Amino acid sequence: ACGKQNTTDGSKNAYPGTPDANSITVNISSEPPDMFSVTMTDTTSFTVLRHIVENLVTLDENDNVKPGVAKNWTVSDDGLVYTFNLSDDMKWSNGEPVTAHDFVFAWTALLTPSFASDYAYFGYVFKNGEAYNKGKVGAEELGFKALSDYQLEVTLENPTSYFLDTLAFGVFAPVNEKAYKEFGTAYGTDADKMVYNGPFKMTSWEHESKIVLEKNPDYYNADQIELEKIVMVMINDSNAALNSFKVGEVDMIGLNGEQVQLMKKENYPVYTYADGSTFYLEYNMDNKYLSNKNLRKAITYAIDKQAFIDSIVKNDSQPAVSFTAPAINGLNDKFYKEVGSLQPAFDTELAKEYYNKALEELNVDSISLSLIIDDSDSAVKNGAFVQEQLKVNLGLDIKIEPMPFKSRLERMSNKDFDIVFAGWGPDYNDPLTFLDMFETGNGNNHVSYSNPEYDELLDKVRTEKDKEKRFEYLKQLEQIIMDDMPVGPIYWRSRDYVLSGKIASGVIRTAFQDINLINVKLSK
Amino acid sequence: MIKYIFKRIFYSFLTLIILVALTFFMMRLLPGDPFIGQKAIPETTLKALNEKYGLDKPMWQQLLIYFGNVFRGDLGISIHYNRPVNDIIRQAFPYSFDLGIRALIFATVMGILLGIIAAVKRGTHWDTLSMFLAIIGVSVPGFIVGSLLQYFFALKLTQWTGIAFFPNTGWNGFAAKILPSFALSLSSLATVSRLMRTSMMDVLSQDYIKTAKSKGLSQKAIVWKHAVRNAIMPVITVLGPISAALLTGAFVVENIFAIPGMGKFFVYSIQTQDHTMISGTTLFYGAFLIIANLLVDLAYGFIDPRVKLSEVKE
Amino acid sequence: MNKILEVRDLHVTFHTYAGQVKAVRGVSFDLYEGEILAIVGESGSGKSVTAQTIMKLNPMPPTQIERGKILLGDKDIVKASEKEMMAIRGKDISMIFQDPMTSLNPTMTIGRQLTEAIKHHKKLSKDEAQKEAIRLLKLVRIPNPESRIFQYPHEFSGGMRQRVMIAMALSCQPKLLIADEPTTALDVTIQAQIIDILKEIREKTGTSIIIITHDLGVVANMADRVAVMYGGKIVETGSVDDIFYRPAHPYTKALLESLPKTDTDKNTRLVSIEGTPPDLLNPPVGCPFAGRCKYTMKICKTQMPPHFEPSKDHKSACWLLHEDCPYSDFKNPDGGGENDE
Amino acid sequence: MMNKDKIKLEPVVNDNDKEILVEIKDVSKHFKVAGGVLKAVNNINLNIKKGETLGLVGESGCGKSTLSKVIMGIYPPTSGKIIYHGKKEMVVSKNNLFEYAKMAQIIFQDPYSSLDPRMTVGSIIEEGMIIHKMYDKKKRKERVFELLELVGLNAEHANRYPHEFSGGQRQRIGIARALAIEPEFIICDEPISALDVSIQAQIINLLYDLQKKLNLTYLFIAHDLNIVKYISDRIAVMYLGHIVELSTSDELYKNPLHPYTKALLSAVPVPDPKREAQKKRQMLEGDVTSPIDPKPGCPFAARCPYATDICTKDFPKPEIKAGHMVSCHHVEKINNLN
Amino acid sequence: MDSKIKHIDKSQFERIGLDKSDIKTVSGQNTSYWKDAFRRLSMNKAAIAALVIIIIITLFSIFVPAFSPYTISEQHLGHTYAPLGFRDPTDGHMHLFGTDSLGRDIFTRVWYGGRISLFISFSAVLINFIIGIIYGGISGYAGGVVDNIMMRIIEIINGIPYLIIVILLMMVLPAGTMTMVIAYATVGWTGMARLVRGQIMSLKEQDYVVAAKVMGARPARIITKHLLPNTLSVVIVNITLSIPSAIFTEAFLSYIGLGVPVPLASWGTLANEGSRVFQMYPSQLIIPAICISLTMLSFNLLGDGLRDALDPRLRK
Ligand SMILES: Nc1ncnc2c1ncn2[C@@H]1O[C@H](COP(=O)(O)OP(=O)(O)OP(=O)(O)O)[C@@H](O)[C@H]1O
Ligand SMILES: Nc1ncnc2c1ncn2[C@@H]1O[C@H](COP(=O)(O)OP(=O)(O)OP(=O)(O)O)[C@@H](O)[C@H]1O
Ligand SMILES: [Mg+2]
Ligand SMILES: [Mg+2]
Repeated sequence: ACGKQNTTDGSKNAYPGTPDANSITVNISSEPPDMFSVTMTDTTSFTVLRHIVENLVTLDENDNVKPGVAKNWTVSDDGLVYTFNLSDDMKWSNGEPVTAHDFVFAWTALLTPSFASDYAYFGYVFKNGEAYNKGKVGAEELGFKALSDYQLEVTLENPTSYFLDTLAFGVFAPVNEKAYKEFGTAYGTDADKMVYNGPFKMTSWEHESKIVLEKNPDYYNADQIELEKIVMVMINDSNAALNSFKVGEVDMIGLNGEQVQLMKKENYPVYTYADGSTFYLEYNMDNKYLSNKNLRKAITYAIDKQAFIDSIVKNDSQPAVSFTAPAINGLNDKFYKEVGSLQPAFDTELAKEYYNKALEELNVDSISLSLIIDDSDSAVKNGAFVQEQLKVNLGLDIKIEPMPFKSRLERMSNKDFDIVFAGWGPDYNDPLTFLDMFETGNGNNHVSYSNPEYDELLDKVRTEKDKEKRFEYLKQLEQIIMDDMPVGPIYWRSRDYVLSGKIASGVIRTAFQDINLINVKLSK
Repeated sequence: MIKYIFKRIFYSFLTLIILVALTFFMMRLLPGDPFIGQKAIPETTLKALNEKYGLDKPMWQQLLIYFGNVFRGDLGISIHYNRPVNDIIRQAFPYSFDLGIRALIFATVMGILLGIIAAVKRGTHWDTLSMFLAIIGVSVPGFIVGSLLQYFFALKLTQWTGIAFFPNTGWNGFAAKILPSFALSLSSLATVSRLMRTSMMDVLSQDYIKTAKSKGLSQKAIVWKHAVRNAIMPVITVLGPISAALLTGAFVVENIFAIPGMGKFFVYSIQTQDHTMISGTTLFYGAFLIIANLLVDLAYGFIDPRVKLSEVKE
Repeated sequence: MNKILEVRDLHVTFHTYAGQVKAVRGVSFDLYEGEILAIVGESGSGKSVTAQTIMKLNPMPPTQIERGKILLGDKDIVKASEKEMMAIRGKDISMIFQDPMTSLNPTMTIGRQLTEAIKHHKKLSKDEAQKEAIRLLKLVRIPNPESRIFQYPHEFSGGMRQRVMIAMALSCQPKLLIADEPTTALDVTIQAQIIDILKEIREKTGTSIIIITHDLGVVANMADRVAVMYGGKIVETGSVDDIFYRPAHPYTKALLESLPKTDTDKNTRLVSIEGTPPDLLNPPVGCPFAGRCKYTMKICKTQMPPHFEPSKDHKSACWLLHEDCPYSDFKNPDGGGENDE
Repeated sequence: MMNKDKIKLEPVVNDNDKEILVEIKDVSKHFKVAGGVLKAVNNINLNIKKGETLGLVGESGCGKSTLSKVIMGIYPPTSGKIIYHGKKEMVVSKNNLFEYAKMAQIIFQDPYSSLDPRMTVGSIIEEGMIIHKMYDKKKRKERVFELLELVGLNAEHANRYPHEFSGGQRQRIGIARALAIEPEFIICDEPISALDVSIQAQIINLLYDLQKKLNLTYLFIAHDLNIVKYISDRIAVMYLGHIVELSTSDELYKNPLHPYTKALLSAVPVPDPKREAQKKRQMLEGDVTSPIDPKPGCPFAARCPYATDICTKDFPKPEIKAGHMVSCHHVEKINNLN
Repeated sequence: MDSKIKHIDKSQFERIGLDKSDIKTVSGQNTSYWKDAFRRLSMNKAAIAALVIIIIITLFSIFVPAFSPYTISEQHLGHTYAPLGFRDPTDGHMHLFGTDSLGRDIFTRVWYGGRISLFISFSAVLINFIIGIIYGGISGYAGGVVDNIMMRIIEIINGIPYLIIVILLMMVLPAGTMTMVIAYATVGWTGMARLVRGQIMSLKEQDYVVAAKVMGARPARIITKHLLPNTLSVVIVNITLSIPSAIFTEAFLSYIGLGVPVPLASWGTLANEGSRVFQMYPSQLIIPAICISLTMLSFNLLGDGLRDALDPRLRK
């Protein structure tokens, strides 16, 4: 949900924001590498895309699906065939109408190997998506087709309950074929090298500096949109961003933990949202010590997770008591609530107990392990914290190895590590986005977890049509993970941001829509 | 002289080729690859990606193709940004250059002045001041200086006075350029001033300074006309690499002040292992460095007639 | 005649880590308008230091003017500020340095070094100054000055550099010209010409000249008066004739005896003064020449002799001239030095 | 003075009674300078014999120092070569400087700039001995003090730095340095110009004694013709990069044949005010010729009172006349020879 | 005027003549330039004070961590970012410089950091000094093709992005201080080499160098005994200036995992951490910054003193 508008008092005016009327400036910290939705992977890109290209469906402030280009749709009883009826009054900024063909073109591209889309596997939901991507069948076998200009029929490989949620994701955005042909591979690399159908148009893109979005008069809902202009600046340095906010150069910035404290001390309302990521320790099961379950548990339980949040993260993040992050919906409620607490947030006694058991089982006196972390400020703190906790609570000395991001990834994919401090964010709103990671042979299964029972359950989840049963399986998956503990969850991250007095409401920041400013209303 | 320059240019060319080739091979030895990400990508995609960027060919072939393109003036397409490296450089470089040249000029002029004053007024407050500045300049690295400047001048000053003298970030208008240029120049300024001071002191005790004095020249004339030229050699030497570094982008300062210059691309290209971008920026920086050094070497001969650049037969 | 320069009891010391080098220890002399004073003397006796002190060119630490006065007109140079000195240097006094190589700026062309002084004092345009520089180089007999002005000092021969120094000193027509061994590196023909130029300048503009030299031939040729220095002191002053024909100090006499004669051949040894000169770190209390002087008496070692005046305007600091001294080697004004008349 | 009878017809130039030590073979040295090529030394042929002192005199800037630097191997010659007949015969070049240095040394004309400002005088003098591994440490120190005293300085001076010395003292440091290596051949480039006459005498005596004792060879450059005459066996007169006359020293003094030599000798100042005042000098008229892109013909032509057409056209071949080697078109005419 | 002298006793005029005994025989001893320079340095008050400070800092770095009641990694999560002079109510010890984000005692960390930073600075600078001087010396002295090639090599080394070099080093070398020194030394010397070469290029044409050559001195001797001492003033300045660069390079290297292992600290990493939060907790930045600056100041003063001592002309 959108951050609690915990407007404590009138101190908002302390930072009145940017001077231009009907325009806001927000910090997106970094440059979106490129804006071609088919090959897009970067969250910043998706943030920008959300404002300028509209999908078949979109999400509301509670991440619920609502119509976008599609006015309405029907689903077959077996949950395999969706038929979407598209608005017939939408236009691309090059004057072309927005049609079903635009989706067919984009989705085909997504699955076409030559486009080399990282997220091609998203298209595997479509019938023959995977087969086509692997070159086994032709494009005409793909499970989507334009019945007419404004009607799109989609056939799925399996009945997928979260399919509509997924459709709101940027990779499924339409692409106008004519425009794409015009710009070729340069599509989406500059403001004038792409076309728009969303509420805003990108009118300028100064790379690594700022992006200017202006209201799209041709958007069907244009009269609902109050903002004339959104300026997205890329201030990477957190201190600089805060300063910019304070002097009224920017209306919205994200905060790091220290800044949260600072702004709170200055009585400024700080908004928080759970971004859906879980942070955890990955234990390499091939390691001769870590193959011991009790050791993994001992390590996980020995870390004081609340203290971790208080001293390092310094915001409203929560200690993780299970793996799947709270942003994910369950059957009726959030999945994590339905699952319940599967591990103690911190228990020295228990940890110690497990540790001794492990030592005994392993038949060793001491254990030497190393923890890989990123080369960032906060990562170093994470490392130091974990190290000290294990030392004090278990008497286990571990070595910390910081390294550049790419090196860490390489080590992880080569399974050349003992423990890694890692995080995972959801791709779509279903526990599977977390839980399928531990499937035997999954590319993200760095820890070499392999459990036939688990794999079987996963298959069941994928094909089960009955929602309740399906969630029962998912819960079991979660329980297995928390019992085998190939990873030791530490915390569920929350993020914080502040808004200038200029913004009255309408800012959406959730796990699935990092920034959504479409419906922002300004203070009068 | 002309012959010397041509010879040097030839050598420089060779250097550049070796440099790029070496970087080319080294970056391929780096752990990870441009496509590795948080989330695993399917085998097929990876293959397609490698094909798309020509990374599936043998290395020497890639290198040859790369050089072939470079000779045609094409630095390739950035893997990370999907834009031509030429475009990126064309867009980002003017910012870096603008920032760098300001910093460079300020550092050089102020550094030399400060060094001279400190040497001439050795042991006085001026000397102490210059020493102090120099120590601050080198002991406090750019990212701290930048942050502090921003905090005090862009934020606090604005909050106290209610007038925004200096924008916090960006590169629009003269006022916005002051703080970043200053932050960037500080360490070079320190280096230049200390070197100038010491070499100036060497020179001021020479006999020809006495001669100049005996002509009745003022202290100023002596310093400027006689001493500086003899003392400036070390400063010129360090200016080569300094100017290459300053002009082709300073990541830290650009990052703090959100200036869209080359510096970010330099650093990100390596972080993201954007091969084409790394090669492109290396080539670009290398060319700058080489030109700067060439100019420095030419300056040697120009400044000190005794230095024989080319061992031409007299 | 007007007294243009008056040096009184000048003491100059160098503070070194080894101790204090008392390079000049009570030098006094006068110089009149249009006069040529030659300073001769032992190598290392303080001639150059005295000369440079007159222009206050020695760096002030480590050099220190301990005591004394240098009156240029009525201005005391010892007390003058650096700014006042700036006005004096080049305009009132100019100087030819002893070491022509290190005294020229290695990175500046000869032409610029010359025109600089000219422009500074005469306010000429660049072209005019350059013409003047060429004229001056011609004057000191440097061939092809038009292209030589674009060369650097290291491309000049020793003698040519020396002539550049001379040209530089002449460029601003000073009231007082101090020439510190100006012709050591010149062959005799050019030396003769330079001497003529100096004399001519004296005639035309009334410039006074202090010339420091070891070439007694040059002294004989051009000087009006001579001061003989030894061990940081002036031991004798007098007219040229006094010095050459009636030397009243044993050192002067010994110096004249050391001259090679045209007829000495390889089998006759040249005469030199035995012993080594005093170390100015610990200068002797008495006469500096004591010990090397064949006339040394007891008192010479303990007390510095005052200046006696064997004849008018002829002074010598030697105890032999004391009225109580039993010896008369130098008392006869015409005695002493052999006269080859 | 120019009495024909007095000329002894000894073949001084080709005297073969002494071994040749240094052979200067057709040596030229040209510099590229602003304004053209400066021909500092031109086709010089000269032999220096073992044990002799060869005086070299000439106008300032005529190439004496350049020639001596070529002989020392400091400048590579533009053409020609230097052959040294020491224990081993060698053509002097950059590559054998070390061997050569042990045998040949130079006392530089410019005393100060040739002294390293950051070395004490003691170390400066000692350096050569260290390089050539002469003596042990203690003995070297003793030698340093000995040398200092030999040139009229104090042992105390060993700890001081060059800039603390007077011009003459520096010159003596240079002499001591050259002597320290105990070479057999020394080029003295104006070694005594800054010394007072007494010390001049002391140095000359020293050089002379050493020559006697160790059979040293000197190339002695000076402007003081009295001294040159005194110390030299033979004297070469240089003008504008050429040797214009060469003869024994007595001969040259008594019977200079070349017009330049004549002018030179007449200009020697006499240390006697009265005689100096009466002395008549033969002034050289005309502009000094420039070594930059010199014209063909006799280098002295422009200033020579006897010059005729041929002098501006042809370079006079050096020939042996009346026991002198002289290069002048009109040598017979001027000196009434034959 | 002064020739009027009062009567003097006759005996005073006794002639003693030439006196050889007066002429001192060999007595001086031959101090070397270096001994002499050292003596001069010892007379420079500022330089000596600086030296004392450096020694104090070094001693503190060595001993404080050993005697401190806190270890370098000990975390007091109960009082993170404690202010200066905070007294821990639980154990009664004082955190003189406060605590950091994990409640670690900054006083202990700073002095421990001193160990690493000083060690890195000393060794890295020393290595740079040696390589730079030798390389630059040879290049400048040899000139011609040799110089050309040597300088081009420097350009190549400088041209390759440092991060690439470092990451590759990281792959082959274990993390640790020695590796860090190597990583710094791989490119750190180039500046010094260029500087030395530039100086030598103009110095080698000086007469005294020619004089040494003529004495048969081999290049090695000419470079070490004549050329380098005359470039020392510039070299010294450059060395002092490269100290902080070593400190911060070390911080950067630690960051990417090549340097000091977590939880150890160095001044560079402390300053890095501090700079993130200086708006709230200025002391976190100021303390390490002061340490670095003070060290820098001392080295500079010492360098200046050394420079003066090495220049015999500047005798006072
Ligand atoms: N900077 C200095 N520091 C210490 N002593 C010095 C310095 N300059 C000169 N002296 C000493 O002062 C004395 C006088 O030197 P000065 O140059 O005046 O001699 P000089 O008479 O000109 O000799 P010369 O004829 O050899 O040039 C010398 O003994 C010299 O050693
Ligand atoms: N390095 C150089 N570059 C260019 N020209 C030079 C160089 N050295 C000497 N010359 C020129 O060569 C000529 C001869 O110079 P050299 O020093 O040999 O004269 P010299 O006979 O020693 O004169 P002096 O008696 O004045 O010392 C001069 O015209 C001089 O300008
Ligand atoms: Mg002198
Ligand atoms: Mg010469």
